[in-house]
Amino acid sequence: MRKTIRCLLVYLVLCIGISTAFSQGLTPPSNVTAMDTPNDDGSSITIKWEAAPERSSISGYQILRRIAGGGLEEIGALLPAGTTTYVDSSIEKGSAYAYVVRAVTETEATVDSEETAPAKGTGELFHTGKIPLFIAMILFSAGIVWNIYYARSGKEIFVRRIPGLEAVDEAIGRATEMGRSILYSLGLGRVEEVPTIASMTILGQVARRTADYETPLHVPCRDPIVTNVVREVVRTSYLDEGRPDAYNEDNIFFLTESQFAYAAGVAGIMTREKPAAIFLQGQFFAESLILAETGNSIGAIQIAGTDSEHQLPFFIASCDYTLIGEELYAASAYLSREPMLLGSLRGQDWGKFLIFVLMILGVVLELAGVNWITTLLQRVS
Amino acid sequence: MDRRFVYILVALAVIIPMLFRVNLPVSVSEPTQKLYDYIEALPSDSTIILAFDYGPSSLAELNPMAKSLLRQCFDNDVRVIALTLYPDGTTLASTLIQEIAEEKGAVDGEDYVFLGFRPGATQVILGMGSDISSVFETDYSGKATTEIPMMKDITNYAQISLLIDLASGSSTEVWITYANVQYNLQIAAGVTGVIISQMYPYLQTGQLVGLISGILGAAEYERLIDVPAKGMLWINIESFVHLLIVGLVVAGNIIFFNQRRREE
Amino acid sequence: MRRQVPLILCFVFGIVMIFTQFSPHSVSQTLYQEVISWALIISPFALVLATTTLIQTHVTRIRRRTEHWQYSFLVFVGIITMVVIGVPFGPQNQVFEWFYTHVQVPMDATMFSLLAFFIASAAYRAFRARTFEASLLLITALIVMMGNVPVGDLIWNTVLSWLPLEDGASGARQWILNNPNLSARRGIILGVSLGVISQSIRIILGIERTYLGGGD
Amino acid sequence: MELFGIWVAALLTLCIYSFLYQDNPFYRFAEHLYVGISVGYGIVLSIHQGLIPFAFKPFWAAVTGESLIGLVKLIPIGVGLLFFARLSPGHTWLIRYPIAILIGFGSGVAIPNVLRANIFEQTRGTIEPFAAMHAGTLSGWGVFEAVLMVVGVVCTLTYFFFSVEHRGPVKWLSKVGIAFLMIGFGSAFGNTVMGRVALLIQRADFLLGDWLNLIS
Repeated sequence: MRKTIRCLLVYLVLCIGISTAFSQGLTPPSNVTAMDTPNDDGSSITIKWEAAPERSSISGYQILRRIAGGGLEEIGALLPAGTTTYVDSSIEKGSAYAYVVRAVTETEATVDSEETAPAKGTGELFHTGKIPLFIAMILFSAGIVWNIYYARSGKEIFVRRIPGLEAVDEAIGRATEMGRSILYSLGLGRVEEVPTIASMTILGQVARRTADYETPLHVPCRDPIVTNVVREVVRTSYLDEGRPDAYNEDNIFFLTESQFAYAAGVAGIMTREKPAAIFLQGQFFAESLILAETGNSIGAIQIAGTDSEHQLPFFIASCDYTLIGEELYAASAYLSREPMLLGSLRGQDWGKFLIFVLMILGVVLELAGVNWITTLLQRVS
Repeated sequence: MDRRFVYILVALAVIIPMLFRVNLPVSVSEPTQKLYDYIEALPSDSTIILAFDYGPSSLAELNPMAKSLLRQCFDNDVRVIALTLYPDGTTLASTLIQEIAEEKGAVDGEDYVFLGFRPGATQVILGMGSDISSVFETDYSGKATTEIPMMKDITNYAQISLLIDLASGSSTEVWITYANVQYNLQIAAGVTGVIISQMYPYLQTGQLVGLISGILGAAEYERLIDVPAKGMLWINIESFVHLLIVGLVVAGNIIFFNQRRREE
Repeated sequence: MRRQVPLILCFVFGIVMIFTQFSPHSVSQTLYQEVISWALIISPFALVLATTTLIQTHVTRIRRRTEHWQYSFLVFVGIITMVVIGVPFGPQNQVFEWFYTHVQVPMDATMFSLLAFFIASAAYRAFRARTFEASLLLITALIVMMGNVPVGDLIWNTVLSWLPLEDGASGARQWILNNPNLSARRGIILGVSLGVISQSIRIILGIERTYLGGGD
Repeated sequence: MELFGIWVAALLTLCIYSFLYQDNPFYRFAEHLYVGISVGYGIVLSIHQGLIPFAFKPFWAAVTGESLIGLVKLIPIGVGLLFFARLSPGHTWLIRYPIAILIGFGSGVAIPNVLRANIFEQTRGTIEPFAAMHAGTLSGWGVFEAVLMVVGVVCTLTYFFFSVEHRGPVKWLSKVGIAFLMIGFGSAFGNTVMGRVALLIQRADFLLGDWLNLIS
């Protein structure tokens, strides 16, 4: 008797449940699929289903899953209505899971979808979303390497005219005419830093000219090691020009390590010696202002060059010529004819050209309503 | 004219307005507003990271921002994980956070945590992408990170709603390059005057969700959260110094062009 | 041993880091995380380099009695004070924090504030609109400077009150930053990034070896 | 102690400002002390927040057998220790090993990430407004700005083309590029002024307020 009553009760509850569900237009979530999440390490399965019609009273979805042979268990919190995907990242690798999506209404009535086919999480070896990135990387690398070998094989690589560099002769000529000296500062960089190395190449060229014209060249340094290397560079230049007698080691000297004291020291030399031309090439920090200002106040021709972006505005405003960022590297590649630098320079130009083409093409295509390029460049994670 | 004369003018342009307070209205720029709105829209109990990537040399511009941001977060029940990639900023950050936490009654370990400093910026950022506690095993005071109440549900960037980088150098670019694209972490920045201009390309692409620009941005933010402090005070004094500098540039150029005309 | 092994190490670590980023598989991800943790462990040791260079410089200064060599002792006084307190008692020690707050912080903050004076002086003596480029730069700088302070809008709104545009100074600043500045910076970012990538490629492939320093 | 601290800070601040008159012993005193203290602070932080958690703790866990996986960590710790070879003149070349690993690691992670964050994203950002233009959601002014952006980026990039002679159309593009660059640098100039002045104001606030109590 008891058993019958219980059965009846259960039946009744079920009827009420189902009928309320249907009376509210509750249909089970359709087209439910479960599959391995693409492009991950295999630690998740993605479940997708179709959104319920707008007018239905569904307030959320609950995901249930079953490990082969086990029972259904709820996973995660209730998902808001309108959700159509869920990534289950609490799976164990290698096990197969089947999923059920349960729609829940505001009155807490529920209806389940059909159970999906079991799915496994597998890790992918290659992220397919990153193919454009991979191709771009390979292309660019190949471009750089090819150009470096091209330059190494002795073929000529053209570097455009750099106005600041062309002014070097003019500046040295003027100093010679006026019978004044030339001052060259390599900034605060250490010997291994790229702008310092670039600056040394330029200094080598300047020294050749001063050797020819017999113009005194002063190089106050901030780093003892830089001082030694610079002495070597300048001496070689004087030797190459056949003027070892004109080389004066005392003109290339270590001033001080401290940033502002260095600036004050160089400014002092400027006001005492009144050089006709001043070169500020290399890595500069906040002291750039003091140097450029003093040089300006004594009326010298000033040629600056740095890749320190923050100092460029001040150099441009107070010097006669300024090598801007990459121009400094280009200048040193041009002067040194070092294949690695020249090759990279041209390889990077190829990269720029490619960006150039992508941009113009992208703009034209977007205007025509085609978004291939933007899709290609899209962010993937 | 001796340059020391100019120095005295600058000193006076700072000291005089400081003794007599001036108060001019500040209008709020779009990038600042965006960051403010973003934080306002965060549900309570979400967590953000505040990176103090600066040393004492930039405290004038960045401390006021840090204070306003902490005030806003604590008021909105947004939890804050603070850390630094600059060793010089560690004690500075730790004292500043304690000051604002005391003011707002925020509790260490529940409303905020200061993780301290770890060397190797790129590695730290990437390491936190998989597991924050693998990089910061303990917080600054030595408590195990995994045992801190607010860190219980936080493993990596996936649980972080926003990272705000207070930067005096290139750290924002590093965060963008390694945490934004790779881990999809939303990033905003508060920066010193020197680097404001170079942040704009990232704002347009959405790689930065907002930007506080130097002392001006700090003043704007103080206006947004309606707690006027140093930022508001100092931007007004800035007015006088900027007027002086603009005047000096114009005067210098007039003299220069007059001279050149006479020489010709 | 001296050149080949470092070049190989550099190549291997570089290639591993590149390819693990393209492969989401758990094996490569474990490798990726392991390499990151290695880099994390090695990086604090680099401190030795920076410190020894500085100490050596000052020792040489004292030994050679170069100008103002006496001050080098002060550098050591500073280092020793901080290390003696900080290393055994930790950075949260009160005395250590006192030295930081009342000695390091004020000097660090003051050092760069000197630049406000230098800029003002250079503004009068050196910033000249001598070419078209410099003029463009200076005019932009003046607009941004005025847009950066509330007095800019005050002047605009009083002097140019007949214009339909309010708060023009800060508006102009914002427009400049958002448009021409953005384009120029983007150009620079693209160029510099290509430079960074090209350098990284050269380093990994062993074409660029400057990081090895001199010697054999 | 706090008041004493403020006095110390104020006097050191004044020592540094004395440089504005000329280089002098007070400035040199403060500067060298500053270098020493800040280097000392850096050493302490790197030891307590770097070496101890990353090297010492895992090392200890490994040797005490607490964590056997920790044994793997002994390799990077050993590599890191090679930095100390800097102290022995005959073995300096050994520091190339850790440097090569760090540089290889850095270059490897940089390539894909810089490519994505700075080149892909920035290129996409330049094109994207034109999608809005096609959809007709861009105002007339917005169209102008979008076109201006592409022109600016393309011209700035052209200026940094080095393997092509700047003649004819290339010359004009690069001229426009330099104009954009100058506006960009001008805005940086204006913003830098704001930054440097703020540092000075903060110091004045400290001297007049915290030290002399002249402002309320």
